Amino acid sequence: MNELMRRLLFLPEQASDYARDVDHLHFFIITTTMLAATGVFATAIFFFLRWRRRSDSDVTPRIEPTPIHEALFIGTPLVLFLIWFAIGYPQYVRLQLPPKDAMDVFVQGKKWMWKFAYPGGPNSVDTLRVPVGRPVRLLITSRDVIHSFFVPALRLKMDAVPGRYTQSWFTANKPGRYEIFCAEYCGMGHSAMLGELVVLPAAEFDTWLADQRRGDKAVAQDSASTGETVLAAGNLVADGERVAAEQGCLKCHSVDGSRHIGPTWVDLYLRQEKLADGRIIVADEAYLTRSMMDPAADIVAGFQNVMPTYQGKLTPPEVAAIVEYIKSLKTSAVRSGPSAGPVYEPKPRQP
Amino acid sequence: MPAETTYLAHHFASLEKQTYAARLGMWLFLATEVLLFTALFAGYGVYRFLFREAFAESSRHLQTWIGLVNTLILVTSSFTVAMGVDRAGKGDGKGAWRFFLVSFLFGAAFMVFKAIEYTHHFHVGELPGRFYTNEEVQLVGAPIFMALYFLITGLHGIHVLVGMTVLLVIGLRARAGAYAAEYSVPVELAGLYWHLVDLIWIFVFPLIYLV
Amino acid sequence: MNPSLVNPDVPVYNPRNYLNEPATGLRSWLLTLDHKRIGVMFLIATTISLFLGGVFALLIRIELLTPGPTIMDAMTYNRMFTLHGVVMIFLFMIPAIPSGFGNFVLPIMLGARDVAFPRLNLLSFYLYLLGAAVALYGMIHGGADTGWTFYAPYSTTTITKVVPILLGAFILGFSSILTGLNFIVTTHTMRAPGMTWMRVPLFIWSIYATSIIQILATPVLGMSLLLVSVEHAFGWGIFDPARGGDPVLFQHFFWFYSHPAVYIMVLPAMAVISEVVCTFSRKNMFGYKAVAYSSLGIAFVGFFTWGHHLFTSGQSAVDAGIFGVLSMLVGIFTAIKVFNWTATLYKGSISFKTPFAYFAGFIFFLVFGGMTGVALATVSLDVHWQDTYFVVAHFHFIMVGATMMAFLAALHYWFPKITGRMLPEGWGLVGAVMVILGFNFTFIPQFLLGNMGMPRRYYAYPAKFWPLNVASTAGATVLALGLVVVLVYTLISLKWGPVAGSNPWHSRGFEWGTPSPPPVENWETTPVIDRGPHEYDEGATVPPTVSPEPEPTHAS
Amino acid sequence: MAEPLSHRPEHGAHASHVPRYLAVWIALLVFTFGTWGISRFHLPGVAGVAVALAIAIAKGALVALFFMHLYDQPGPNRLVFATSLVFVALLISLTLLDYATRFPLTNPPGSQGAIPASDYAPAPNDTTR
Repeated sequence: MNELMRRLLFLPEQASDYARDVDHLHFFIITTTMLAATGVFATAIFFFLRWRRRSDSDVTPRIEPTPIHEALFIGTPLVLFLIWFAIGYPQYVRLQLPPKDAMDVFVQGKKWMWKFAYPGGPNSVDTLRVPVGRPVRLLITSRDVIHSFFVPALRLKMDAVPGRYTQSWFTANKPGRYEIFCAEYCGMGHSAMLGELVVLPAAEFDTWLADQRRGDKAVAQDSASTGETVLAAGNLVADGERVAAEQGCLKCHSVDGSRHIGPTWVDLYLRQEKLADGRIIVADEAYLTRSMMDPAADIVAGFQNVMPTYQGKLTPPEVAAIVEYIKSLKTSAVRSGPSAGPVYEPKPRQP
Repeated sequence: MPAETTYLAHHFASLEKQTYAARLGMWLFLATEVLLFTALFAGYGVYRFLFREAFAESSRHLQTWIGLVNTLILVTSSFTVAMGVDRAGKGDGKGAWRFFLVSFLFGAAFMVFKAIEYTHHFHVGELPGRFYTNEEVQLVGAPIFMALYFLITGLHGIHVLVGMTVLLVIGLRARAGAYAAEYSVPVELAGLYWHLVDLIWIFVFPLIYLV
Repeated sequence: MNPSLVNPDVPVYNPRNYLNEPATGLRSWLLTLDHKRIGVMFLIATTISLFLGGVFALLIRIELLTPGPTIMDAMTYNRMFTLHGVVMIFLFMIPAIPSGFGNFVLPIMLGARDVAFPRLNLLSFYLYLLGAAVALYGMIHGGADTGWTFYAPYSTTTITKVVPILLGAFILGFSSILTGLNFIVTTHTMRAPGMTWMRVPLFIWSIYATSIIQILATPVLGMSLLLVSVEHAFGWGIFDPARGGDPVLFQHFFWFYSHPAVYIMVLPAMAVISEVVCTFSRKNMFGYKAVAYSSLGIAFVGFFTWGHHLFTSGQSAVDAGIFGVLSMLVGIFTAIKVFNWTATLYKGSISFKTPFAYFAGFIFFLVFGGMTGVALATVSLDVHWQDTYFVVAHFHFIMVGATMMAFLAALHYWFPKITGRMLPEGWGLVGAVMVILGFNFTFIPQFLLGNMGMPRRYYAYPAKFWPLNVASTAGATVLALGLVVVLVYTLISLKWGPVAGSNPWHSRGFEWGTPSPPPVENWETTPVIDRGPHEYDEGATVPPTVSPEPEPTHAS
Repeated sequence: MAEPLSHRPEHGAHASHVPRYLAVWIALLVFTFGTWGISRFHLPGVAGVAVALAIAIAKGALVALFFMHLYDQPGPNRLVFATSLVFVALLISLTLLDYATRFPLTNPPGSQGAIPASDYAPAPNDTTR
């Protein structure tokens, strides 16, 4: 029954007990709504068929309601609505009160990506990994405007308000991959601000988390001894691609030549770029590096300054890897000149 | 009946109806004014709740004496306006003009004190939002207090200016004998507007200067 | 010419009417103080706005025809839905029925010669034009991309021209306040002799309730829009989280107006429907008092529910509970009306003319729009539905579904009174069927999209949402075609429609007692009301009597 | 058409208004000095606000009732004003209630009632902050 109704109503999977409970309320409401509406419409249609007009000067009896009618008209919907509320509100309160033993995950929305940070260090972009069967509390915030963290499969949504934390929690009960949307309108990339919730079996999650922590520690130790982090062995281009994906670069810079929030990376290396202030420069290694550290310095004409600085967030080897990756993105077709598109006048944001 | 023919608009059945309509319309308008300020007062309430210390501290740095003097000025001008309306109700247009002129001058004095106060704020950098540069109070919320301060007193100041204009125009018309004992509703409505300006200040004064 | 002596079976075009007196020049229209002319000008202006907003809507739907970019880029799309919302809400939905039809009909129904403050009425129209012009200026110079809700801090940091649009909405608010003020005073002071409060037509009860909301809520909106403008232009920090400001406070202010504003849009719709259902079933309203008081109830309780827009904003659970329960009460008042309208049909004499077709559509949309609204107020379900297409579909059911149906019903119902001519009945039904079906095909898929979890204001979407979006766009096309059909035959009928006569629907509503189109002064002599407005039983007299000697005392 | 003006009682009683105005004026002055004087004691906590607001309400009532003649206005005018005050109270109280009862971290950092954000802040090497 649950499954049938869920499919009838196009609802997504239920990845938590909470989602199933909310759906049951949904089914109850939709059933009562349909019954009530059918009742009203059937009555209206019956009246219409039974009492068609015969002449334009028909005289009709004067019918006034008795108190019993009005009591019924008020009482029936009131009782119904209050029952709905009595089921729904406690569910909402439940969502507001995370259990004490919940694992905290910090969620940060920014234009236009989700960042997740776990206690003890590890963090990720756009992919939230959680264990199955254990409560997870989300402390949600934002770096720029209001976003809204929305997982349809959990029937869970909470706004990310800049400068403060909101909270929500869930216990996923089914391993799997579920969509994360941004539900509060946040600008050009609103519909691209997607993420993924990966529910792992508890043991697998613990291993992953431990690996992440060890990796972080290793990196920290390395940098303590040499003053510089080293990347694991591998080819630089592949590393660059991985780092770019992790850091969310590909949210705004396409690698297929299409125009997005930022300039595409395809054929970017050694391209002549016209800047917003009229200068023309060549996108060499120095320019690419500078643009990661101080994005506001050279804004390509036709784009907004929306990119955050990666100063301190990317280690020098990572920067080198990204540059190598950009260099690798070449097409045979030669294209020069600035990327085309509408011009938005930039508005300086006061510090 | 001269009053009926002189003052009655064609679509009203009687002068009494017309007066009633004008009064009701004015009260409705005053209600919208009250709610216009309510948004600001609600903002004040919320931020005062959130930043109690910053608000108290910023408030202490305001010049309370100006607030006090301005309150006395407005209260007194309200009294003179009431007297003026009373004169007009007795058919004494000249008397109404004299009282309205006095109230107008009180209003002007109010604005002068306001100007002195604003000048001071500019000097010490007690300005809203990103313009806030006052060294003495460096608490989160102090710039918001100043933003609300300027919004509330600024909006109120605009109302004072509008009220002064209304008093002047209606007062001059009263002097010219435009109204009579039977029909002095415009004078009465001008008075109502001025009283509302006073009424709002009565709440602004303690909230901004005292607590 | 005593209206009670006019034989309703022989249609007569009133030669001395407001359309040709005192003059017919453009100047006489632009400077008119006649509520009927102002009402007609409002109708023309709002209809133009409706089609402008409709074009935006169609562009949005075409863009959403495919999952990726279709005909425009993300920035343009964001501007489109903002302008669609702003135009439809501030320029069409809020003024259309009250300022347009209300202005025309309300004083006639009351037996008055004009509204209480004709100059303010004209000022209201010019404020509307000014607000529209300022907003239009903003649209031409780039438009805003904030959504019509202008949520801070996005609205205070956007690079688009949001300030002219905010100011435009601010000015439009004052237009709406003046109209509301005028209607309240008119209803209080200018009722015809014998029209006690319990004989006031239900249309006026609802418009009166609307006016209360306009007066009390609009100033708060004006203030919050002004605060956003100040913040955007000068950075005063009221809603700026970097300076301790709280963006959620803006949402409180905004919805304190904008939730009651939903009732500004739907109460006039209910006003029209109450008239239509009585006329076309030739029955007295079942529970006149219940319907009248429930209008006031909606106006009052509508103010207590704004927090249900903030269930996922970080609002406290205590507030959420209070707002949730209070939101249920608004649902009750609406339910009372629906039941009473349906019960009115019982033992009536029902004639399925075009306005009645729209009444049928209205009831359908109101029931589903209302029930989904109450479902949204159950708090926990709202967490899933908030900011998804479910909400979009819900409020379009109420605002487009219910209000548009009522607007079209009013158009077909009062067109004979306004112009003295009839609209074609056959084409009217064709248009009604197209509009109602097209509307359902547009928005029922959107309910399902919302269930699936598709957030609103998405420029592109995952492929699994594709089929339902195609269905929705197809429905929107039918809806648009239906509206074009209505527009075409309305324009044709302005000149070539058959003469209507004073009372083509054989209604006993008071406004039908005066000739069509009405004379400048509405009534040759002040009518004296001796019965309720919706009475069709044996004892009731045919349209309002004009007794030879008007009683001297007015009701107050 | 024209009908005789029926004077309301207030018209006849015009003469008695001046002493009333005087009394109200003096009361307003006294209240103003009073609230200023009390404020110099810096009453603790909400007491200061409560006293100041109580006095302001008293003053406002005097102005509204006597200067603005709400005292002898017909019902609708009084109702209009009273209704607007109800909605003033409504907006302020329900909004404040939200801030007073919400999850403390959701209030702006640095504000009263909010738990200091550092207690909840992510670990230092977390790059999301």
